[in-house]
Amino acid sequence: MNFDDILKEFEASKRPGYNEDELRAEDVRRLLDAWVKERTVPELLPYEQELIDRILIRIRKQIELIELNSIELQTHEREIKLRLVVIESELDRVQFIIRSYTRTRLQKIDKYSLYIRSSDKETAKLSNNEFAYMERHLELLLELYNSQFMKNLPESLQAIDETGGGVSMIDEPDLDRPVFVRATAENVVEVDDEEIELTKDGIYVVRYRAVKDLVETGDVRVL
Amino acid sequence: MSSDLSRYRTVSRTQAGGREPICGRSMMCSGGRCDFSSGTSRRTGLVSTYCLGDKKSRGEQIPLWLATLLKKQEKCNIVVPEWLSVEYLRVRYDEEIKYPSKFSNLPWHWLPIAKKLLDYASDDFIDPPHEIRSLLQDLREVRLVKARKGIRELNHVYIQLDGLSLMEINEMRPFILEVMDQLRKMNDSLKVKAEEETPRQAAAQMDRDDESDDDIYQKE
Amino acid sequence: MYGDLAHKLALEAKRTQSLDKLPLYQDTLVRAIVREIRDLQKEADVLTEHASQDDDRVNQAQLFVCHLCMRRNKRCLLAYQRLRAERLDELVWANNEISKEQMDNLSPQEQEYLKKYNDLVSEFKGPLEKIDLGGTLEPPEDVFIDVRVLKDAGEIQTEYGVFNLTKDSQFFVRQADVERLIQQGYLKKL
Amino acid sequence: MSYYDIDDILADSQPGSPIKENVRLELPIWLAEILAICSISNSSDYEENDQDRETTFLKLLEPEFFSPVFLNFIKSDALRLNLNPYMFYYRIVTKWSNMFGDAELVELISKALVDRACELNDLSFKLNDHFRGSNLEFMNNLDSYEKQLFKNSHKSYKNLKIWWLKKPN
Repeated sequence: MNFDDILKEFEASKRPGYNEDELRAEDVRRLLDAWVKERTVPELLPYEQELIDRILIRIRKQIELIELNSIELQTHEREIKLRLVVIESELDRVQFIIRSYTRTRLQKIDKYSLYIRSSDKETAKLSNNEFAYMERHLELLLELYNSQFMKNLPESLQAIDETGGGVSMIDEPDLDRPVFVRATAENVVEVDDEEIELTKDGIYVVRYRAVKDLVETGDVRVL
Repeated sequence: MSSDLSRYRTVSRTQAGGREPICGRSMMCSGGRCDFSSGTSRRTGLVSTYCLGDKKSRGEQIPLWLATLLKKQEKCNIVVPEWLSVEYLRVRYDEEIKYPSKFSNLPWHWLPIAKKLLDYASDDFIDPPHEIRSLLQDLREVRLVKARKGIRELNHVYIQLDGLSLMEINEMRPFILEVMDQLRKMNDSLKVKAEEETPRQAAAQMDRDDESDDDIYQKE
Repeated sequence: MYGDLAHKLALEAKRTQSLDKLPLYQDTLVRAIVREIRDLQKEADVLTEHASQDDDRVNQAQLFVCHLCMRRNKRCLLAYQRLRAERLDELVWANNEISKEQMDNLSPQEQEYLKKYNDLVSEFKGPLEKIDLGGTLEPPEDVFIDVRVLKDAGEIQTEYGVFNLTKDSQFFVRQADVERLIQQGYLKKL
Repeated sequence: MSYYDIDDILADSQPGSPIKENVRLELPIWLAEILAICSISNSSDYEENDQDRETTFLKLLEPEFFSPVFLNFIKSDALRLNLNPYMFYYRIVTKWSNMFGDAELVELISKALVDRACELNDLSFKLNDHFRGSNLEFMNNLDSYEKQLFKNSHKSYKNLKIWWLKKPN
């Protein structure tokens, strides 16, 4: 099998039309977007289930394709490898983004688990896999605390989710943390009784809470 | 070593060092135009799809990462964007000097695009690459001075930094966010006082110690 | 004074933050703090019993201080243990072999936790195996690189075939496949 | 602010200076804080406007670093202020203000913070100048937040410089 054969076979395997191509490119753009947002905002955002599922299927296909073709490649000629190099490079990038996206979410889930599980709205942001992870991780932590010292404390001190009398034991995302944003439309937001006029393409540093809704509608993009 | 792909990967990729530091963010996609000098690369099925030119010298828009990859393999020439010319950059530099409190209008990703193209496609530049490089350096410096002057204006409400590009934002990001966060924390502490629960409620809460009920995580 | 031991534990936690390896688990200190809390609780119980007159402000103040000290101690214990648990989590994600020296610094309970968290992470990775979640969090560089062999390393098998790594030969290989060999000095990136 | 935040726990250990039944005592903030803002439960008998009655467990004295002398010094030369001994100065300001809502203090310290942060930014930009001469003195006068800020800012500038100058492989 030579390089041209691989190409032909490969092209034949995917020709459902332009729309499908557009969709794929659009999906990768959306993934980048979700990734940047998740890394930038203080709170956990809803898991992009369908998007990630679609991309995972494509990744699996690509990996199969590489496996299938690379077995034939015993020579070190670069010409032959080029296409696979391109495919692998892109794969590497997309895998990195999903990895970083997922790990960023896990960090937030670990930090805010008690807060997340206290509200249906927050819990709904998790994938099934993430939810199972959160519950089990919390269980393991409690087991550790208990076996290490907690079981020997007076009963009244054994809770780990008290919110009154001093610093709350439940960590919540700090929505007042500042973020960098770019406005894509004109809007007015209010911070501490001060009105801020957002002009199109203006770049601002402002507390997340003030622009949270606009980030959702897309009038403001976090950077 | 195992031939099982997924397992092999997990083992072999656990340790990776010496990557390009991109200040926490990386630029993952940005268009560059690309001419193919050889017909070997064609339509490539990727996780997303890019159509690579079949014919010689046909221009195609492809992402920068792909363009530099092909360029490294000597499979294409890159059409360097217009703004990467001595003339354009000189005008911008003059503007930076003329308006000390405004950033001139440069592409959102001007630094990494310029860097990638100078690194991997310097032979595709029309103007001498070293001249472009030094102009870029001048621009970068004059803008950095402005940005650093701007931080005098930091306060707890907001600041506006129109015209700053993403990489320049990344460079200042940790500093600006941390200072603003501290400022707003101090300022917000005034609000806490204003709306605080009355001291007696707090005291009452302390005394309720013994009845921490409805608590799923209380262990036997 | 009450709270001094807990302060010591907090300082130990602070020190831990700046160390690469987890230092020895402070078993004695943790136990002493637990004991202090129980003593405080006894004191509080006695004070509650004797709080017959409503207006006994001294009694009230003492009771209050007892509760505050207990809470403070608890916070320090939890913060210390949580910090260590987070570091254990990182060890699991780093997916490197954990040295015996490091293992010896953990309490038996922590070793148990480490094992179970490791299982949990494997479970979580399952559905996302194609992503290699334990992989690097640095943005990708070149996937393929040119390498020169510095010392004989025998045969390696990759998806791109078998490479016979004899001294001074050159290969165009996937970086991830040879990362270890580069670190070990067998190969040099060109 | 997080329950598990080690720095916050340590900041709470800094001494405050309360008086109790007219006796001066040094207590850590975590203890003094609540005692100072919590009233004693039977104090409800007192009239609301009966300001003279002592209704909290203790009263906090203004710590030395909020004294008029200290604040005047901040006003005149924030850059020469030595915050190093206070470890968590800005956190403590925040805690103090949480209790007593001192707007004037917050404004003054905010201004000082910006002045100092700008100086610190300059030094973090110049890659090798910060441990020389008067810079050294300034660097030694930072509190723990400022030190971290310097490190992060320095790292960011440095990373970008290295990236820009890095030769392609």
